[in-house]
Amino acid sequence: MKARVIVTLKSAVLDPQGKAIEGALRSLGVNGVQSVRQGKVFDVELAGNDQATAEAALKEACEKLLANTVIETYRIEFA
Amino acid sequence: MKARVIVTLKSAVLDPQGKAIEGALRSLGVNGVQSVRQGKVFDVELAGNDQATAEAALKEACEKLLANTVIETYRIEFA
Amino acid sequence: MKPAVILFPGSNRERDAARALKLVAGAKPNIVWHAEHELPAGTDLVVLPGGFSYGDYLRCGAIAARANIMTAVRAHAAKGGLVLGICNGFQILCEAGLLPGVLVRNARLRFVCREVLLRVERADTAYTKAYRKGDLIRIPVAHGEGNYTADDATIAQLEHEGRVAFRYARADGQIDETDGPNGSINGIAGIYSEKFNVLGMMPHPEDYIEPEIGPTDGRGLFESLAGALKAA
Amino acid sequence: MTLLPNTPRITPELVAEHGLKPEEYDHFVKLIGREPSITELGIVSAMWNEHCSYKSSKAWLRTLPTTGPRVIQGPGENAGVVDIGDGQAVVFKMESHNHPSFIEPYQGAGTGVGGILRDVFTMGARPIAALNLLRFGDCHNTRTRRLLAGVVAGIGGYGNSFGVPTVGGSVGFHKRYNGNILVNAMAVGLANTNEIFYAAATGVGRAIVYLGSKTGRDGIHGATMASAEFGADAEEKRPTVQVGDPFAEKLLLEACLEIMQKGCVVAIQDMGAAGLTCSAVEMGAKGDLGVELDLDAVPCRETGMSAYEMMLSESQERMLMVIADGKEEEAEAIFKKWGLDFAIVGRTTDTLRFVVKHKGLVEADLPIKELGDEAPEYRRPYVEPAERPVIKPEDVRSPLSVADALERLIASPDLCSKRWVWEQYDHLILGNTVQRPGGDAAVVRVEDGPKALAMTTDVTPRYCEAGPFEGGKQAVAEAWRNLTAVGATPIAVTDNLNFGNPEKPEIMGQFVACVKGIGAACEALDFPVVSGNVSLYNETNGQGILPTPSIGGVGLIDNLAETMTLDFKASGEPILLIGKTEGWLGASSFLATVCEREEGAPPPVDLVAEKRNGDFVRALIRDGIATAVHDISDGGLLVALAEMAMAGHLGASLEAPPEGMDANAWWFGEDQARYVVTVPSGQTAEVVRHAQAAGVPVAKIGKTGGDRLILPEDRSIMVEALRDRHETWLPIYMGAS
Ligand SMILES: Nc1ncnc2c1ncn2[C@@H]1O[C@H](COP(=O)(O)OP(=O)(O)O)[C@@H](O)[C@H]1O
Ligand SMILES: [Mg+2]
Repeated sequence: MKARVIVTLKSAVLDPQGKAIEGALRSLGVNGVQSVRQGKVFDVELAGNDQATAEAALKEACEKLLANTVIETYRIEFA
Repeated sequence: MKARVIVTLKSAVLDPQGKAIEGALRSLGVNGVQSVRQGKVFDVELAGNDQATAEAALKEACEKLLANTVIETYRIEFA
Repeated sequence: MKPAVILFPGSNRERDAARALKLVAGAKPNIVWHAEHELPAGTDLVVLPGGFSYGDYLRCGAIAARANIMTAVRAHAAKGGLVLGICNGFQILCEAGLLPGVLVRNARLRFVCREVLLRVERADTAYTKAYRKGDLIRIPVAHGEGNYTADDATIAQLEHEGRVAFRYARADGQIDETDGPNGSINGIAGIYSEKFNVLGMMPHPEDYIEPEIGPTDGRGLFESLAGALKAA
Repeated sequence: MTLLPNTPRITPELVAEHGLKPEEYDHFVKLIGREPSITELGIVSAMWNEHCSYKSSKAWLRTLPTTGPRVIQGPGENAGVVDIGDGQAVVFKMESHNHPSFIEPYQGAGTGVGGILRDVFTMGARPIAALNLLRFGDCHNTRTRRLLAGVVAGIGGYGNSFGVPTVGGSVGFHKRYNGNILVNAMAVGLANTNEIFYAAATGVGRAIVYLGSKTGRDGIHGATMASAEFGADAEEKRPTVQVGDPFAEKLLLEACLEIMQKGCVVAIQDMGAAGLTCSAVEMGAKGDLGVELDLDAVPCRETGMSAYEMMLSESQERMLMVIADGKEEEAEAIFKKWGLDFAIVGRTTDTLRFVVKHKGLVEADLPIKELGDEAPEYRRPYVEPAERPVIKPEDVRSPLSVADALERLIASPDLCSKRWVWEQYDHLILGNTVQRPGGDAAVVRVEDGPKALAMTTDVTPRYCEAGPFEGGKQAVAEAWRNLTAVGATPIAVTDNLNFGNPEKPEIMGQFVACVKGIGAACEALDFPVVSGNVSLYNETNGQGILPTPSIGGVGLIDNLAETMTLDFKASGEPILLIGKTEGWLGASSFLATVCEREEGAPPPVDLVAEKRNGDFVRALIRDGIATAVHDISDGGLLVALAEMAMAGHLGASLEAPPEGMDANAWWFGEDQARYVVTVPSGQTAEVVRHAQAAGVPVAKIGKTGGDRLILPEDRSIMVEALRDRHETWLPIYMGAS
């Protein structure tokens, strides 16, 4: 089964990349963009069909590796 | 208004990061993960309330900056 | 002294580190493969060298921090053993939880390779006895993600406990926060663990050791280690 | 095994899509005696396209001097090999990745670096340095900033992660590159002379092994794209860009060097353009052997790949090897340890056929030698480039004073400091970088010394456009001069010939004249060409780039204590000008940047004077007399002096031009074969005597000291203010929105 993990910076953490993109969009003349925060997405393919098992595995993956909880938070989504 | 842009590598394009993460999860003993592809997510705050205008601005942002459509595809989502 | 330099896939300054240990400290370092479970018997210094372990994929140092050998490195550190992480090694130490905080993208969003001035914050540790407190030393940096950050409480604690090892400084000795190479909080270039046995630093002292090549201010760090481990 | 069914049928459209001319296709059909399969068509299109076959350039490349007492391997292998004594050799080559970098600057430039590094370590050498030569469009062009940012980040991203210091290069701008930027990457490696590895397979029945990353559908038709003129349909060709994996390449390097050292390797070839096809054919053809591939064994990262796709994939970080008998297991264990794929995908045969099998079918069965030997070769028609008039100093009216002109030049896109670029490259890793970017040539220590290698990349496209023959000579002479200025003996060059569409006689004329110029200079300067690359069809909508034959030069320093830098060292030292100054302003930087005129014949290069003057300067360095040396190139004498002052944070007072010499011509003329040298005071007379004895023109033109450049008939300029202008142009440009 397929799942998506989204890892984003905690809101208190500075995001210079997002800031740079804001600036670049402005100078490219893209209108209306007020702020941008950049994060990561992981599209994961898992064995089996049980959502609970998959969710447990992904939670473990996030805690152990995919997110650095010092600065990041994560969310797990199923299609 | 808030929107989320997700930029992922086209499926035929090599994703060295995803490959490295797969390997790491396997050796950490996380079960059931078969494949991982990494992408980027941009959480964007936009002026105004008109979804069509916002979508047009984001589309422009993607084409001009956020994605290189040579190797990436993008998706725009509204909450 | 009996150093072990850990080799992860993608490490690339392991030779530089081993050369510095040999030339300055007269040591014969063991190169230890990441998949090993044990450090060579008698290891008294572990060096995590610079480079791009696992290509810096996911986050710098994240995957290497979970390698087999890191369990042994953790045990070594817990016993008070010396662990030096340079550049990618510093990132690995943070990811492994052996040092607090995290290194994020340089404020200017670009990789930077240049010489910086470092202010030596204390000269009473195993790594810095050959320097004097307040010395300004010339050392190169070469990294894309050396911007040290942590929550306010952690920073306050580091400062309170005197655990900042080096700061980026200007020629007048003042901290260089705006013009520094990466935007680190308080100009932090390197920090110690609580017991001062673990040091993580972004700059590369191992590349400034030979007069034929350039400045030699990096020697002090390896001389200090040689002294500390001979005395022990 | 069944012979392949002929689907789809080969139509003229399909042939054209593969970039083959009808007569080329007919020749191929005659060669094999039947209609080819689609896989065979793919194979021959890859082998016979411009990029792999050099069909337009081969005849001219053969005219270059390629041998010499030090040359172990000239052109024809993955990289050139030159003896540097003590059983050691330097291995180097330069290659372009122009088109991919225009489309996807980060990945395009990165994979360019990856490709050239692979060429070097395929020969058994450990890469010790990388360089590059970059050309971008006009700085006012809307795309230039992002292309520059992306290319530089891509070069750094790959080289830094791989772990090779990027120690030098060249960056320039011109509107003629608006639609076609140039990304030429050079790699330099070190090997033992008795452990060089080649592509030629030996022995029948030996295992052919596939190593490295898995095969995907990357860059299929990439090789064709690299030779196809850009049109409005560039979008369509887009998906042919590959993503690089420097991490995998680093592992590949370590694994390859390890199995080479263990004696496992009989022959080795990297998979570059047209991947498996070119590498397998080359291994067999060079070794006079047939090759049989079984594609079922090829590690793939995507499902359902056809034979055609596998044969043409340009996935990066892959190698092909012939393994020594009985060493398969040992080699496999080493590759597995590094986490890389290892698969036996074929055997050498005695049939001289190139046979490709897939899922029980023979997808290709071709005569292997003919794939290379029978590739078309053209003597394309060309016209001699028109001569441009010589511009005399009195024909040049400057809108600026000498001091103002210097300030303008030093902060112009071409002459400003490129620190913003090279600080993004790790130039210190490996701990052997003696001279960093910013000087005349990079100097890299060889292992623990005392030997060192000097390296540089050069070309002045302005001159090549104005006079291709002199321009070709000048590119070589400038590289030779840069190596000389750091105290090295120039030993060999690699080149990268970037031109427009060779089917146009004017472009072909530029190409021919440049190659002749390069050949003449290499001959005269004992500077053989040992490797290189040709990039043609650099045109968009009919507009070609400036002719740009990049030269990568390598020099040897016996003792690194005898190297020299360009910065003024001490106050009160006499400044000497070596070489003759006529005041040549035609095609100069001054004329282009200050007077906004791109006109006139380029400065002639007197190769005899070049050698004599350079040998004299090198001797001054070796004898420990010179205290600073800088060659004079773009911008002329005053720019050279300013660069020495800025590097040394030390001023100078300068004497007036000689009687009767026009001031602009004196200060900004670009006469060749010249250097600025400082010597300790008191040594001037001695040096002048020696110079005169050697027939080398020399003149004392000033003295170092103070914090400003004091010009005789103009205001003086603070060195630090000049430095500020010089250093800030590029960062401001790149930071500006
Ligand atoms: N301009 C040139 N001058 C000298 N040698 C050249 C030139 N262009 C190509 N060569 C040589 O031709 C051979 C094939 O080059 P190329 O196709 O670029 O190699 P690869 O397949 O390794 O990329 C190499 O040996 C190269 O050194
Ligand atoms: Mg090659």
